[in-house]
Amino acid sequence: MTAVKQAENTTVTEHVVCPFCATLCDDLTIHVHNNQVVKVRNGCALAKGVFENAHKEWATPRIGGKEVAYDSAVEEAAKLLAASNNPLIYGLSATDVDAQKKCIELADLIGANLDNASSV
Amino acid sequence: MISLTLMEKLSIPMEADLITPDNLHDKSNDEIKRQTVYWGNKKKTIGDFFEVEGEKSDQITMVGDCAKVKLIGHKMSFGAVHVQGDTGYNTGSYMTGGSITIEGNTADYLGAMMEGGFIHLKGDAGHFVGGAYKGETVGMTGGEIVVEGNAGHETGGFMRRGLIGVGGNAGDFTGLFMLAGTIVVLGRAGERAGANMMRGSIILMNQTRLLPSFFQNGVVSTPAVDMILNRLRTLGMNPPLAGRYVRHTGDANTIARGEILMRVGNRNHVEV
Amino acid sequence: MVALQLGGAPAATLGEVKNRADLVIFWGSNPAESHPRHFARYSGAAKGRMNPKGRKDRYIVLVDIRPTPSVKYADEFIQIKPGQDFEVLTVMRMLASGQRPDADNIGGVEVQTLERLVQRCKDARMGVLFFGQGITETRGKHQNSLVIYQFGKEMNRHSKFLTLPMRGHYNVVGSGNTMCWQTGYPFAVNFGRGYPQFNPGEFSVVDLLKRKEPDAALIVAAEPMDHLPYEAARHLEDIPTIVLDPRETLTTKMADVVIPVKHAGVSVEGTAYRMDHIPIKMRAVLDSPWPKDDIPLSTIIERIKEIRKEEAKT
Amino acid sequence: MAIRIENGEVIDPAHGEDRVKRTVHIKDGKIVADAGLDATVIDATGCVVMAGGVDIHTHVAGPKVNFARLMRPEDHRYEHVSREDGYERSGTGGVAATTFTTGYRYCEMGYTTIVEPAVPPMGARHAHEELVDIPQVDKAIFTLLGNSEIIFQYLEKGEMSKINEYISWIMDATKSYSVKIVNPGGANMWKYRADIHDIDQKLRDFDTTPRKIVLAIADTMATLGLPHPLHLHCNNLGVPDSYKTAIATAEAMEGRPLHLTHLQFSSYGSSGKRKFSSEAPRLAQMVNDNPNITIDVGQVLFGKTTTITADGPFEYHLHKLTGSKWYNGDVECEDGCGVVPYDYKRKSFVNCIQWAAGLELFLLIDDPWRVYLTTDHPNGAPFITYPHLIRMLMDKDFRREQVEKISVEASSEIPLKVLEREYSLYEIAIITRAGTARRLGLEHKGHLGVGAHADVAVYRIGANYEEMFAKPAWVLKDGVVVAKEGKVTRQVFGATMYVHPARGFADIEKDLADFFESYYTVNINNYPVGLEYLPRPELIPCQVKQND
Repeated sequence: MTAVKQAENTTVTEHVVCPFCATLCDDLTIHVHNNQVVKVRNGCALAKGVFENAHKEWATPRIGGKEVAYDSAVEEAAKLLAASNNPLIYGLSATDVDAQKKCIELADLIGANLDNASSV
Repeated sequence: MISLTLMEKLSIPMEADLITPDNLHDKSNDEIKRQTVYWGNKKKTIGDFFEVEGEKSDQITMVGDCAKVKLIGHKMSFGAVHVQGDTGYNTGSYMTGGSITIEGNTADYLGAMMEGGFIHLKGDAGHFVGGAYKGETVGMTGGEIVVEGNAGHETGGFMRRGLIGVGGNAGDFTGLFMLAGTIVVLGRAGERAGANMMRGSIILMNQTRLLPSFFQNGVVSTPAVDMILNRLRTLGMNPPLAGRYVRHTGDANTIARGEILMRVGNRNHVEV
Repeated sequence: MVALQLGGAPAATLGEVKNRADLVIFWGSNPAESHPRHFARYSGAAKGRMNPKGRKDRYIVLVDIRPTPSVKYADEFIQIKPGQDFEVLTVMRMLASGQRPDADNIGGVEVQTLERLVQRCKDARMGVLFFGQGITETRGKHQNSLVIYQFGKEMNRHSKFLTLPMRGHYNVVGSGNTMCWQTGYPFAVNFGRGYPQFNPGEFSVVDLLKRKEPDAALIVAAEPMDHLPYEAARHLEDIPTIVLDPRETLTTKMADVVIPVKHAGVSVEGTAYRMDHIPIKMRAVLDSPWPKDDIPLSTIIERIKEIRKEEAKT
Repeated sequence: MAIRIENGEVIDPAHGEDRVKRTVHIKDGKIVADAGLDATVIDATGCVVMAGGVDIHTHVAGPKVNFARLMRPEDHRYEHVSREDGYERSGTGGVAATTFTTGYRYCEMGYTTIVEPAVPPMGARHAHEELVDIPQVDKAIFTLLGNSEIIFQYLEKGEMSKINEYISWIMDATKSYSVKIVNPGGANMWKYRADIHDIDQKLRDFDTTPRKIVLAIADTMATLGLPHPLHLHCNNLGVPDSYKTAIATAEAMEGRPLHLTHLQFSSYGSSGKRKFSSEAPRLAQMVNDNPNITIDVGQVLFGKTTTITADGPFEYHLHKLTGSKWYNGDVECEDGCGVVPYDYKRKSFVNCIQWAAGLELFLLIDDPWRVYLTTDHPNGAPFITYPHLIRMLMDKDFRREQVEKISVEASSEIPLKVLEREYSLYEIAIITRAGTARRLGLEHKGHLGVGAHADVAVYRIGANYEEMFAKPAWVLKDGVVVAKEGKVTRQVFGATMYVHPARGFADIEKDLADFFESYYTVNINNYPVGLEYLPRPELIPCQVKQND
């Protein structure tokens, strides 16, 4: 185990991989208190930005700007994509391989255009 | 003549590679209407989008703004396609014979991987005229393309045989990786013409900055150039005749048997 | 990517740079600001098998159109005129094969300087050329990457020489790899005919949006409203747009549907590919109330299959 | 779910059955003695019934295969698998096909197990991510260790127990099935743009030789009891007189079990006018004389392909020779790889010799249990050409027609011309499934005895053997019909097989920590591949000899 509980509501995780740039440094130590990152060791300024701000501005499920139940947002997404004649799926560069695989499967299913940041 | 009239302007593009004389010449209008096209992610028919009129023929006329209709004349080997408007991507790609005339503009990859035949574009072309698809190392291997307007980047990239004439300006990298064949630009060519070219000729009517891997190699005035320009004249262009050209050979980073001929003075040149 | 498809490249994992490289060139790349630890971990000061003294065992050259904060890490800075990378590299290829151009100065650089640089490349035990957005996003684009790969391949006649792109987003290499093994192509794919077709320009995001062709969009872990040219991104305002993202962004703010997800590498584990194609499993340090993004994506896939079945019945 | 395959002629060489008319009973994914009366019946009249094919060497996943896909979009443009044709997932073909397409195509030829034989340890995670996306077949990877600097360090000091411990650790850390060596020491030397030319040549950074590397790893594999023995790609591959290196390597083994892979690429001499000849007869003799050795052929077939190998220096050589695209990918501390497109031409003297040499190996090695059918996909040819190759082995008139099409100059020099042997269906079953399964140590595969996995291919005896093997009438995976008449009817996912050898030979924890800190760029704690990367893991036991 690399995550060690130190005190109440505090964990320290070693060998953390930084999801900011493609250098993918994998030697960070992250201190978390009350589900907020309070200390980043070995990380550069960009890494600190990612982890220390990670608890801020979480997105919420919404349709047309109004907050909705999670399942409703997913259902609406499915309906919109099912009705599309020429959908675009874009992104993939800032998530993991499992999500990327699912994006491709979805694009295959609905005959979409699929692109990532390589083309930009 | 077969007449296809686009009923409504499209915003979602359509792949219509079956619109060729090869495929339509022996079909009745009803059969033509049933031919498959791909519109966005849907499988549709020609009849869903076009009014089909006329009788069996190897001549096809397309009426309307076909800017979102891709692959017109794809792999065609005979007959004629006349488009009274714009066309979309990949027009005349892999074509081996016959002719395509486009009154308007077209998108990228006009005549890409073309093997033979003639394409006459009255308006502007996109990038990769007579070019190679990504990863391919041989592009156009025969035929003739005339672009009366401007052409984009990499015109005649990887070209191995044939003739491309551009009446207006051309973008950067004209004749990129050219293996042989001839490209003529009557307007101005962009930068880096002939990058990595091995053989072949690029004839430019106006001065442009060449790569340092091209070396000036005398002034020529050859019947061969006049023959090419005469040929363009018969294809409907208006090149200046009888001129002298500064000859540059390169690209020095390949076998360097290519030449870029730049016309001395620019009298008679077509200002675009 | 397109350049790689045209000719391949001499590459290696970053540990090879750490262990053996004695000449490192950064071209159009500013690692001090864009990849701050690259220098310490792999390329500049890293100690390795043949570089026990780290920084002292390497000669570092920076090539750019203006001095950047990375200059202070370099032994030599070569400033070239904007948009002249292709010309300069073309001349370096010539010099490598013993040819000289007619000019003495190319793209703002003395040919003598380039000659010295080429000689250093030839004499290196292992030379590495890292190139960044400063060259891949200026005039010539993928042709600039291509000429770098060509130079690198030709340099292998004389020395061990590697050419490696400095990639930006942490898993952009993963997205290229995953798309490649499932579709054969690393980006710009269209499935409209029931199978993958590839054509950058025709099927790449900026061009599609500029031409206003998509009629719905799903954005997964990206910020098009911030990163794409506005003339492209604004089409997203006109069509139904769905965004999967852990956080509020400019894109979620304009989206029609927002589906929050866990933040890969922060609140959930997952595989990511480093710029040298090495996959690493990311760890999780925070909790999040939302599911991992493949879960809503799977639900969407299942729902669409059901909708299709219902449609087929009627 | 129960199935009875009735009225077919069973060919099961593991049990000596050659076209025996009997019913094959299947229940719950296994071959059983009696499937019961309510079993679904498949009427295999006019068909032969075999176990599913087992490919011992095919490059289908991992970093270098994906580079081959990446580098050649033109290879995918003209062949695809479409959802319109009923496939669950689309894909593109050509020689380096996409993952789903690869699975479908193997299945459609009656293959149910495939082995990706060359994954550098750092690429194991990538390879497993791809294997998850290859449907229809069981699969496994071999880990490349022939250029491991950790092993070289221990070799210098003669610390065999630490090598045992390291290999045991790395097998677990990569979730792989066996060890592959490619050009031992050569990829390491390639990091200086050099190569190895002799099995007793010393490396530059390490005081060791290919001979020592190969022997140490072979001994470790025996100690760990890995189910498949050392899988070796020899030094000097692909060049004139490569056969001498192959023979020297085989002799160096002194009776230890050895699998020489794609031996065809090592079977060249330097005689004749063009200083390039087939020495396949000598190598066949060597195999005939040494019962410890098995080989797969790596047959070359004419046409365009992409060569993919961990042999970095060889690929550079090929790039210089052809001027083609070239990708090189050295892997820190471990290995390297190269990718170069190649076009085998009937007009090329050298290509014709290569083509003939492979067939000569097939026809001159007496014991079919020790020669296996491969094209070293895609190096010699893509795997979809197997039915054509089978026909050449089974039909000497067809083979003669092919010989007549090759370069006249080459055809006058090849021993192949006078070979009359024809493979029987029984022998084909050995070289494509029974033999490979046995050599891989897969007790539950490659046969139709009770207890075997119900991976079955039913081939309709047809006009010619190529058509017969291209489109089996039925294919069953784990007792479920997954393809009919050469077309996938159902998408399923197979297992990933791996081993978990014993540990405790030595304490190397600190050594590894130090080594990773000094020479790797990946944190050792983030290096091992966990079982979560294998959604359907199948642990194959190691057979440790008690008397060792």
